[in-house]
Amino acid sequence: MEDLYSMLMQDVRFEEGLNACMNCGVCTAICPAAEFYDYDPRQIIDTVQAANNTEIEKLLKSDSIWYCGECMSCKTRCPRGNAPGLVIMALRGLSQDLGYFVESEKGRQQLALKRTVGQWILDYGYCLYLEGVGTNLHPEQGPVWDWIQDNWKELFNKMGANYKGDGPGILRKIPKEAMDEIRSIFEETGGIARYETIEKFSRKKAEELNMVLDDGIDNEYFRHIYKTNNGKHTR
Amino acid sequence: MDKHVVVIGGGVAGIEAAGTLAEMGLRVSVIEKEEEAGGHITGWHALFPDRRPAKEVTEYLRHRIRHNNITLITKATVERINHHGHSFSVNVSDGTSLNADAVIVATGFDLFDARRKEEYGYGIYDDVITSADLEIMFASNKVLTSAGKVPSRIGFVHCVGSRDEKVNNNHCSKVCCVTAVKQAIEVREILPDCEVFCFYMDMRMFGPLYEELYRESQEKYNVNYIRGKVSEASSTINGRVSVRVEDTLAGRPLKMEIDLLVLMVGMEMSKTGERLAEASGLSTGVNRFLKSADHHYGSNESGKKGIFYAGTCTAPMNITDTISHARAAVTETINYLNSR
Amino acid sequence: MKIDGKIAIWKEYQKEIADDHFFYVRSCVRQNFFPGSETAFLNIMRDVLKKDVYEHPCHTTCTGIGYHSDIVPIETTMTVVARQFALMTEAGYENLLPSCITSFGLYTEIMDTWHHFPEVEERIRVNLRKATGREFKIPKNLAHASDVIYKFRKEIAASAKFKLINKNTGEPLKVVDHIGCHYAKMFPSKGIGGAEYPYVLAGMVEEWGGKVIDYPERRHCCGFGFRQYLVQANRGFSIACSREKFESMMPYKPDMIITNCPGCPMFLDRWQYVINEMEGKRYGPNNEGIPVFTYEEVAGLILGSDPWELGLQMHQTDCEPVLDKMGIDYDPEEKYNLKKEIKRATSSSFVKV
Amino acid sequence: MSATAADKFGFAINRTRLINYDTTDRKVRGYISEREPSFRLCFACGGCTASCTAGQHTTFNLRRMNTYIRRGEIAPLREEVTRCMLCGKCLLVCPRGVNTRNVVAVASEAIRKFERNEL
Repeated sequence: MEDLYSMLMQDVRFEEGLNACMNCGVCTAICPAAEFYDYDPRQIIDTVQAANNTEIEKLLKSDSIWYCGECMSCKTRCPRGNAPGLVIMALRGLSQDLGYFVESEKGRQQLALKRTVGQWILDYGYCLYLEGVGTNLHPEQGPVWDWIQDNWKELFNKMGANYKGDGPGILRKIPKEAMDEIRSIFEETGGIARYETIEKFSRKKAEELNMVLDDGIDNEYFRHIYKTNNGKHTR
Repeated sequence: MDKHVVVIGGGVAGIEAAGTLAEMGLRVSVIEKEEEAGGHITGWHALFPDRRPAKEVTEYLRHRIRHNNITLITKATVERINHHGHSFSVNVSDGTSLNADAVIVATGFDLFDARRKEEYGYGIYDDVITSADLEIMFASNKVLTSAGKVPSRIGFVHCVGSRDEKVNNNHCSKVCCVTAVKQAIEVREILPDCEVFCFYMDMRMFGPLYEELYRESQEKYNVNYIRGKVSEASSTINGRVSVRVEDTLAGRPLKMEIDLLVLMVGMEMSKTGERLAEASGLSTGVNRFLKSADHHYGSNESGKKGIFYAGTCTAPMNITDTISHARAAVTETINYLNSR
Repeated sequence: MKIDGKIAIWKEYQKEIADDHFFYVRSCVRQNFFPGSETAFLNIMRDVLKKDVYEHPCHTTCTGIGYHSDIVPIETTMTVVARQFALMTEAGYENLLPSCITSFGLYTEIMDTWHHFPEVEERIRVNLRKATGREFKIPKNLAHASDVIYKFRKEIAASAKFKLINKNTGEPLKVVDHIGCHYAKMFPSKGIGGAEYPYVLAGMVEEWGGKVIDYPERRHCCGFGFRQYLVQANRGFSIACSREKFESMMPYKPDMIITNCPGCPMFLDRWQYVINEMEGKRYGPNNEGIPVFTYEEVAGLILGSDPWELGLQMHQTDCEPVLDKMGIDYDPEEKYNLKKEIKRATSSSFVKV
Repeated sequence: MSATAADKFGFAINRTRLINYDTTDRKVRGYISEREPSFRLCFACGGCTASCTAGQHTTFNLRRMNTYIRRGEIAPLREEVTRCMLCGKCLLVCPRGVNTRNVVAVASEAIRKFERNEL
């Protein structure tokens, strides 16, 4: 078996986030995910610090590492200077690199994030993009959002935006040279590799589940991972 | 023996060291920063583990320091210890200087300033108090909320300012656990209808009769123990204090409202001791307490000939150990003076 | 409650905020959901406070939401951030002014990491050089846009046309301040007032006439949680967090909520709508919600800006109850009227001519 | 919540895992504490759980069960008590001399009474 603990040690966030834990529970007490999911950051840290690769592998394949909302409330309070949130980020990174993320319902959702936020970053230079966030995928945005999307041109103009325009301003079109630089950074630093890894393992999983996964977000597998909740994640 | 020893600090350790030296015929000067000698114990109502009145011990100490060989200088601190061949001079804050054949440092501890744990709201939320504040309430035999109401639920937060790198104190203050148990029992005696909770990480019942006291608190007084470090306190609309903790034994977060939240403040190196150490070249350890020459068999030795340590300037201690440590410091001092 | 205790803590946490010459980087969420807020901010900075704020057309997202959704590796995020620094350096600026709290937190975290692990900074410099040929200097001053408004809150109050006061009763409006988690929870010393009693918004509210409410769930997250909102299956978590806050603040009868993070106002606004749809529950009086504002919107309102130019019609929870209490004269007919000729709102109605 | 609302938005609001001590009911605890006072002596060492045969084959955890009793968490307690086989092995190891076996027996009785509103 691979030495997963050593692999985690390569991540600077792991080094920053994990000192000796004394199981005081101050992180779990304040953690929103511990309140609304069957989740306990204290136990995650306890498992990880035992440096048992079998247990770490189980963790990397489980839903447990995907509940954290990365609010970092845990970092404020820990009396030993740990940051379970940072450790979670290191675990999630490794789970994706090794393809373990597709083994859990919550982990599989990484493809949905990659194909929305991830794609918008490379296509537009923004993490969110007006046209991508429709009430079909986001019914909670409510009637006001339908009105905004129907009238975005006039409305954003009124708000002083520069939607798709040249030069500075709100939701401007970011020049091609700049977008090329972003892509080049992603290529140089492993961003594209991460995207490709997510794609590769997701396609394999879709095949295994006998689900259709073609490009974009209008397909069976995407809808499945985006909407499925087995109801066992909370009490 | 016609020698003069300067004892820096007039708390439990300083008084015991001075009294022992005086009885042996040495001349002693005790320098105390407060108006009166006695130390932190003077503000305490009752002591663990037998819950005897603190007055009995303060009475003993008062008696101990009244000796013809002892000169007590109050409202003064020592700024620096200077070494001159076989003797010392110490600079006192009042501008004077005292010569000495040996020096015993007994600068004691400071109680942790609970305001530094901001998330508990001491100094902000009216019904968040410290263990020292509660002793004062015990002395008047009245435990009431800030609004004058009889509390129906009291919580004790262990390890406030101890075992916490966020406030630069990694050490355990040792005595807070058993103090919480003692205070929990006292609350239950004064207010039999009041529910009492201790929020702890570990119950460190290290001394004789401590574990028995802990057991008694469960068996006889129905004190509740919840294993988890309190994460935060906040004020509720009805003036209570809401606390959040993980009940680590259930593996779930827990929230409850409390009428009076007591913070078990720990011991840390005293500011005056820290300044003295720095000015006099005495080395300090990881938690800023004075570093002894040897942890096992030289805990009274400073590493500088003729300067000795007594009591909580070296580490948190209970009264029993402080008194023993002070007597041991005297033994070391006498050995040193004899061998010189 | 003893306010002295809080004041003592607020004094402890005062950070340095540059006085002028800012390099502004926009927020993905704010641009999409609260465009009027960024416009109002720049107008206040440039027209009211007469500050030099520069925006580079080539700056991009910091990738923060992607980073915290764990699809963008830390190495990539650090290099994108280094590129923003490079644009700032090239433009001759030293004071970085992010509009977004996630960005602010990320910049703070990265600068801290580089401080503790200089070899990481070196590696990122090489990455950036290889990918773009750019070089950068680390910002001399990093302040969130809300820090700057806090710094100049008195100047804004001096030009104010309205106050956070109920004109009918003369009472201060009761305001819930909600601080974005990444503002100070990771690095308490980088936030005005620290992590436990943040003062950045409270200071504005007090200066502008309102009264801040301290309620039990005050410190807690709105529930965004990145992937916990972005993926539909997880939204039950996100809304549960907001609901807990609403339940906790409701007994205090707040008039409004003010926020400094771009995402929080959107969630606190939309989840009220959804909770009402699901459970038929509203948290304000008269079957209304609790209006939620960005701090830029609040600053704009007190300076006399038109509510519909600020974009208050883009909220799902109606803001009119607060406008009425403050005595702001607005045209209800204009709320959703976009037909008439609109001039680009580069300067808005509060600007003194 | 109506099913249609959840359908419309595609999710249901998560329930809390928080133990809210102000709303849980501790009548069961009072009943046990009175009839088997040794129950109060548990200091959660976990010796019982370590020695438990039932715990090797099910999720039964006597140490945690005691915590549920103390906090007034009836729902998980109800499940826990059914898993104990009342073999009494835990009695041999308890360093505080808690009559663990009887705690379970009294707990079952208390729950029955609680459900019939007899506590």
